[in-house]
Amino acid sequence: MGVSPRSADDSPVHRLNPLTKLVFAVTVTVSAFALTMTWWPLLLFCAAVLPMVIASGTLRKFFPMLLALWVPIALTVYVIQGFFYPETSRVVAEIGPLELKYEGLVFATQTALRIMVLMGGFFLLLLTTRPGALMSAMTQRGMSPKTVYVVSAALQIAPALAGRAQGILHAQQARGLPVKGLRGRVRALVPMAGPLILGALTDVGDRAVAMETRGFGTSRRPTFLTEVPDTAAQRVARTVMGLCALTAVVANVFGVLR
Amino acid sequence: MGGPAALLALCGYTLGAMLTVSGAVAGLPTTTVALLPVAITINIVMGKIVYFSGLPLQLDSIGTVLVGVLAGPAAGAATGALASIVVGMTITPGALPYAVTAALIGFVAGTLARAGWFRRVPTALLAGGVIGVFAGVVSAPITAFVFGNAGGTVGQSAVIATFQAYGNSMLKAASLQGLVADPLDKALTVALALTLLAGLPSGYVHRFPFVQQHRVLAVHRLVPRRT
Amino acid sequence: MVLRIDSLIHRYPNGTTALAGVSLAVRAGERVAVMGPNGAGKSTLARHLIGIARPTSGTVEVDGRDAARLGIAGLARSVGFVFQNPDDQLHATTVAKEVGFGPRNLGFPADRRTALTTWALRVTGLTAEADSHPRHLSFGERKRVALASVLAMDTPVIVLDEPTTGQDHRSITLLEELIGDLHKKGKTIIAITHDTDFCAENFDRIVVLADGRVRWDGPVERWLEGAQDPSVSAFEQPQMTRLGRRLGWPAPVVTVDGFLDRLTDHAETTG
Amino acid sequence: MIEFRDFSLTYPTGSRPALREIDLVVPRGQICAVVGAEGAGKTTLAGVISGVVPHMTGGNPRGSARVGGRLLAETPPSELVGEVGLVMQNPFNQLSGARFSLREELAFGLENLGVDRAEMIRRVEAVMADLGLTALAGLSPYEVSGGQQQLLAIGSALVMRPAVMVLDEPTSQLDSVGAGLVFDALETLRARGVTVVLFEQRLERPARYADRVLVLDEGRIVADGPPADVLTDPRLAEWGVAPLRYTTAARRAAERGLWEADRPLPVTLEAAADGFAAALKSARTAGGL
Repeated sequence: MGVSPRSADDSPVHRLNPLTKLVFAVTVTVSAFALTMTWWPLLLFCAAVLPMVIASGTLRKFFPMLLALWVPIALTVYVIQGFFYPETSRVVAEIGPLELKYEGLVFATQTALRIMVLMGGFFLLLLTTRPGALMSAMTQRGMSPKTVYVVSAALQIAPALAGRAQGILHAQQARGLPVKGLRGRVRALVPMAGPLILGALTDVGDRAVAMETRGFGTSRRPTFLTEVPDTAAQRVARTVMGLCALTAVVANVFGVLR
Repeated sequence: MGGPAALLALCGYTLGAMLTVSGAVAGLPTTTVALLPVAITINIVMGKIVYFSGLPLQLDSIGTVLVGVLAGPAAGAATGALASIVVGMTITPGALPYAVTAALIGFVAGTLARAGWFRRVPTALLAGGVIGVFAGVVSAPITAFVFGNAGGTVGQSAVIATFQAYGNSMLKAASLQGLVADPLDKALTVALALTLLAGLPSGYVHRFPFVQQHRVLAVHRLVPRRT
Repeated sequence: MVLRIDSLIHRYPNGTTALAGVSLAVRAGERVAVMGPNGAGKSTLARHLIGIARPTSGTVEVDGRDAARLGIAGLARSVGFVFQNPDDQLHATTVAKEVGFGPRNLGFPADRRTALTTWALRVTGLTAEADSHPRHLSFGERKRVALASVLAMDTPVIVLDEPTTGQDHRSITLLEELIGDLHKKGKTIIAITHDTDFCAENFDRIVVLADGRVRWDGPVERWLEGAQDPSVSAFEQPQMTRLGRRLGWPAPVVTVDGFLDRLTDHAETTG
Repeated sequence: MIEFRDFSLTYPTGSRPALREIDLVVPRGQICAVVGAEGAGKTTLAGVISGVVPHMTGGNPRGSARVGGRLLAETPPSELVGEVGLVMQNPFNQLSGARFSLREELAFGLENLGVDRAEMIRRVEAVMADLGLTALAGLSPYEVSGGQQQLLAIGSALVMRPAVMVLDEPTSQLDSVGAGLVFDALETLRARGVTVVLFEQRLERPARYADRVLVLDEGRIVADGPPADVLTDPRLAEWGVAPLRYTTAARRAAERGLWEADRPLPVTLEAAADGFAAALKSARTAGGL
């Protein structure tokens, strides 16, 4: 596992303030779920998400990532809801004892497309943003430094731990630990996971001390080494997107009331 | 169709998770804050190992339960919610909507730890079952309305499909699946968390005042190693 | 030859060359210290010795068999590797179980396992800690548990990665006695270290790596003769070597004993 | 600057005190080296001075310990920030984890304290130059070597400009060049009036740089004085500390009459060389007669 795989190259989308991209991802997701037309999320994906991805030049990374996660979910939804959707009337086809239902297929289409927008919006953010920049932007917008700390540290410790897992595997194999076959793998679980997790947990004591002696968690207002670029246009764009999301929610709620 | 429910589940849950985190994290001492990222990493690592082993389990909340036990319900809840965000950022955005379930797991674990359920193994396993019931019920609306009942694994999806085939509504099918699978999964999670706690150096738990204040763990963990 | 490395080249996928043609032969029973500055290729070489890495070209043979083909598991009976960080391997609930883990994996019969475990605990000074939880011990003790757990596998070759870091006087003394004992038993000992005093006092032969090549291979004293050689001056030399040099002695001394002998010689040579 | 009076400390899980009846005064601008076997209480003493023990670890203190006049028992480490800098043994564990480059990691503490950005940049760049880290500034703290992480940990403490620096084996993973840089930095600190408490296993550099050496054994201070006195004490090995080879060589030479009886045993290369040169000279003169 790696810290969010990001493209090395640069583009106007890369240079956007991370918050702008975050608000974008949230807005398209909320909009996708807010309106009830079946094909609306697809329109949203093609009209909003896709142009951004193309502008960022990450299309070649974006689609494999998206498809790898989205296709299995979409297939599952189609199978489950196509055949087992409750309260149905129209049967499209019969396959053995199973009935393929029209309402189920429509629901599956809508759900799968919504998930595509959700994933697409966030992949765009991740592919074009340095995690450090996103975290700095969040802190500078007043998010609690502790919350930001937890997320950024988790992003870095996970890959560091993966490297350490390799070392542990070698150390145990050098002691004759068999790791081939299912039985070997199950037996190897404790000698592998034990040192890894206990090691990581015991490191916490030292790390907390190091952070505390460097002033972490004091109530003083922090300053920042890195300045996150922002423009008036982006501030306006964020407000507009926020209003769009809000409108979508309100429309949806009124739909509920009616 | 399904629109309002999906949106409410998504927005309500996400908002709930955000509020939980911002409320909980601010008050935590540094040692606990430093523990959280490691706990999140443990969730991810174990989740991956189990996922690739093909076992019909999740075991992706060991870290969350550990924090609940060592540092209390607020810290546990924050771990769960932030873990979903980290997984959302690194592995799949599909984890984001489940942030509230993950937070609830940590919260319940912490609450039961405070009540002393983790002092003995049988009650600890029972606590795992209770955590599982909460997790199962609360994640059902997300699975049903946001993901159209596509479960996290093929096994889960198959169970849900079976329940739907027997004429249950989508929400009911998802809830039933959760109630079948989650208690067992979380009991096993608790068992593994306890094993890990036993391997920590003796002075370690003393860095967490919650454990001392509420006598969360059995007495033998707190006495000197050598006399 | 228990170990034969022939024109070993290791290039990483990113293009950096870690080893640029290393040849080395080690006889059974030798004590060899491998030294080199950071990035010289020491750890890459070690990875080849235990079959983790595959040569880009060249060969590594342990007991006449190809190390890369045997792999790490196949070499477990021949080469014991004590990793630098003990916490990478401690997983059992007692020290005795931890030490018995290797012999069990190798399928040794019960009585041999017990005998080896008892011996390994004794020579590392851990007999009293046999029933302790390894993770409840201090760093130095944990490092000795890791050492004992490799000794118990009774391999003919033992590789020690930075054995002296973080160790106090007592632990180092114990380690030095142990190296002497193992040498008497005919074991081959290879240490990767940057502690020149420790090398000088406990090893017969020193191999210095720099930029992926062997810059020196031979007795420590002879290496130190080339004081101007950058492969020598990169290291903090043994205390006695620097002292001898200050006194204007032409040939280097490396140990306190060697220094005292030379001192006596100089005193008797009337001036 | 540092003042301990009859200070003892027992951990909640310990049956014996980790520190016993410590009486210690370290003034401003002194480099004080503390040596002792593993388990002698060095890490605990480092923790107490930096306010970590018992506030973050638990433990029951007796007697008083002050830093800069403030009673440590009543001062959590967060209030000592900027006053005491701590560098622990394992550099990897000291990385905050929350910063994505060396430069940002160095700035972490200054950001927390709300130091003005221009001043922050000035201090970070200066520390990087002192420790030879400038070329690595943009790299992730997790992709540099252990030795470089050790320099980073030291830099992270230095950048805070503390009045007291506590260093627990700060050069264990460094080669002689890196260790030289660190000790040069410590000398600069001393000149600025900073109090340095240095915990070490390897004695050669402390013997040269320290103004004073303490030996801890089973939680007690068993010796305290200038390096030349303490490190030549015949009981040093009994306390679990390996004497310098210079000292051992001179002691054994003295048995053969090759070290002048009234000359103190050496702890540095220079003192040893002078002593042995003198001994050889007198031996030759004696032989020549």
